[in-house]
Amino acid sequence: MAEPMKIRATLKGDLAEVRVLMVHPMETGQRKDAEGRLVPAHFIQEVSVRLNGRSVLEGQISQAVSRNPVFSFRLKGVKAGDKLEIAWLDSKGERSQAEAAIA
Amino acid sequence: MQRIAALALAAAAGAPCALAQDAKTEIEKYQQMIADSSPVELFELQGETLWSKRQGPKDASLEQCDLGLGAGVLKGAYAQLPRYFRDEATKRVFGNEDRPSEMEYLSAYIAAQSRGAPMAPGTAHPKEAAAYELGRKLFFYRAGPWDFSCASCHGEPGKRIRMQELPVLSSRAGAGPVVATWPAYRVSNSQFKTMQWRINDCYRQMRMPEPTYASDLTIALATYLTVTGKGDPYRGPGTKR
Amino acid sequence: MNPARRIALKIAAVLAAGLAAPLSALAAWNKEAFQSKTAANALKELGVAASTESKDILIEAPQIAENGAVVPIEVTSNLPGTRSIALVIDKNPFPLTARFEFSESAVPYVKVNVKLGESSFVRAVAEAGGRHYSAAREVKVTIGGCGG
Amino acid sequence: MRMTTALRVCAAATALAACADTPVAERHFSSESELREVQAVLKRDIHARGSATLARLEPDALQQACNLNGNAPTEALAKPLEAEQMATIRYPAGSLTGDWKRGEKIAQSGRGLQWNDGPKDVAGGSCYNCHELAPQEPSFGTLGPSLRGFGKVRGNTPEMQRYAYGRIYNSKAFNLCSQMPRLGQSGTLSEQQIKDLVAYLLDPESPVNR
Repeated sequence: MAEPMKIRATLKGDLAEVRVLMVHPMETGQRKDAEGRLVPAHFIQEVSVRLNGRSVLEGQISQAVSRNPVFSFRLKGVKAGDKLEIAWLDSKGERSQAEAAIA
Repeated sequence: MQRIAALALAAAAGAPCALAQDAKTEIEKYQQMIADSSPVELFELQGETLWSKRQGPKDASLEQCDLGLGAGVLKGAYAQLPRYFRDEATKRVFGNEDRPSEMEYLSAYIAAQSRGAPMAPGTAHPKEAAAYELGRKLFFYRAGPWDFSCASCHGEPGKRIRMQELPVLSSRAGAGPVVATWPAYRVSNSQFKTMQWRINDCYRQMRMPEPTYASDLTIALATYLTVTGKGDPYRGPGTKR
Repeated sequence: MNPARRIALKIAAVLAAGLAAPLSALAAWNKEAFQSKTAANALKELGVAASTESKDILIEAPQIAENGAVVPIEVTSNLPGTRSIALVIDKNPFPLTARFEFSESAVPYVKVNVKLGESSFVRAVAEAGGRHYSAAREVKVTIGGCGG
Repeated sequence: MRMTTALRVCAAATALAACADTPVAERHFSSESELREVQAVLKRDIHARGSATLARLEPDALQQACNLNGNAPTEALAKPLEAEQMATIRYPAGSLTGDWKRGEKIAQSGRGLQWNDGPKDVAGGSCYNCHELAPQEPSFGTLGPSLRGFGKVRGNTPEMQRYAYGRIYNSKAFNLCSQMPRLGQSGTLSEQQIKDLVAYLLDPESPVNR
């Protein structure tokens, strides 16, 4: 099952509070499984946010971000209907992206 | 003798209590913060996808399932569980620590459709009454290498393990908020878990062998807890430490 | 969550599979900085030679975290012209945890859940007008529950 | 003896509510057949996992007595059973005290006997789950009485070492339906580990007493 990403944007005036939920194990490479074997590192490294096609936020993150990451950002000067695109890239080269309209 | 003990107490009671109070406030703040930034909605979303996904040999979805309020009626159905069903179709194995299953996601979606509905588990059917009675006995039964029962930790008000406050689960006030917030996103292992899993985890911590998922034992305990705590509006799926 | 709010804000989630990749131009992950084992080295790799303590950087974090696996951290920079914010957790095996670059309409603010291996100072370093500013807060990680 | 001990423990506590020896005399089982009914359900609906075998569910005389009597058996019933528990305590031949630094680690650890504990995992005493000990550790439970300054109040005497060793090894020898696990009798802690805990409680250098 492809893992969804969930974007939620609250608009107050022209300021949008954007909350993104991602499904990802964010393995540190230091955790052991039930059999005592090290689980290899596997984590999101880059997060990108675009507003109406233009990059507004670029993030680089480490394995110390919690499993199933939750980010909040704020965008100003936005209006209802603006298009938001959020993408991530992880340490295995896997990608995910989602888009939403600001409501 | 009694009086001397009481005096000694008064002298010792100052500073540590103040510290503990600060820590308590800070921990409540932490719990609020993790609830505010919880990914719990994702699991509802995954459950929703599963609920409407056509699959299996009959290429059918779950959308017409009867959870007690009629075919396809989800709103408020979770708040009326546990209850007695004549068929055994619900005896499905849930996931565990090492192997989460899709059942947890389904429970997230289903439970979310009862937000605001008062918890009203079944009590009228003789099987429901029997499950409650068995659950009550299991709650107080001490066993295992550490001689624990559920009541060993959840029997007296105002107690805690480490910094974790322990609700008195044999009381309405203690059980109410608990049964109204499971299933939940569990921060310690960052997984979505059911109350049944949580009950099993207590057995692990009591140093006992493992209750079988969907066995009469776990259903009886869930029934006892839910009936004891009935009446609170459902406000899960929650986020727990 | 407030159900009314939920309905109002309900937004379609789009799955990754099969989509074109208009966002493929993700910047390269700064391996040297992220694999540094001390906060000082990580900051050096990010090009931060020195930073001035600033009250205009606000860190919101719990004083006591019952569980190190999820510690919500919120950073706001009120410094005009803030271009980036880096988040460093001193005592973690790899202290550099995140670095965000803000442009155009993005406010220099971020909230993220992080892991703390043990009690540690959490540091935010902001870049504004070609200079670096920092603030720090201590988070204590306690042993919750049955501790095993 | 039991009475004085309880009072002393209270004196060291930081709050009245910390006296956990008070039995709650509420009966939940009216007969042995009711107990057998619950035992049958446990055997049917619980399975072995990891080191946690089904043998652990076999009740002993103590558990039967506490379950049947709402954890408050009569003196006449409790005395012989307490004597039986006392007989299980194996005191070491030489010194009863060890290294408080190792003891601190044991007091902190909540591992041991759980189905997810591997054979190589070293068990702890789970002491901080229920007791306050050293003031430097703010994360302590309150199910048991505070043990802060335990040795400072009592002195690190041979008698007190023997009492502490015995109480950790088998708390039920002192109070039949105590909620404290029988950490030696149940095989959770080794002789050396209990000695280290005795040092942690009584050694004047231990943070518990400083």
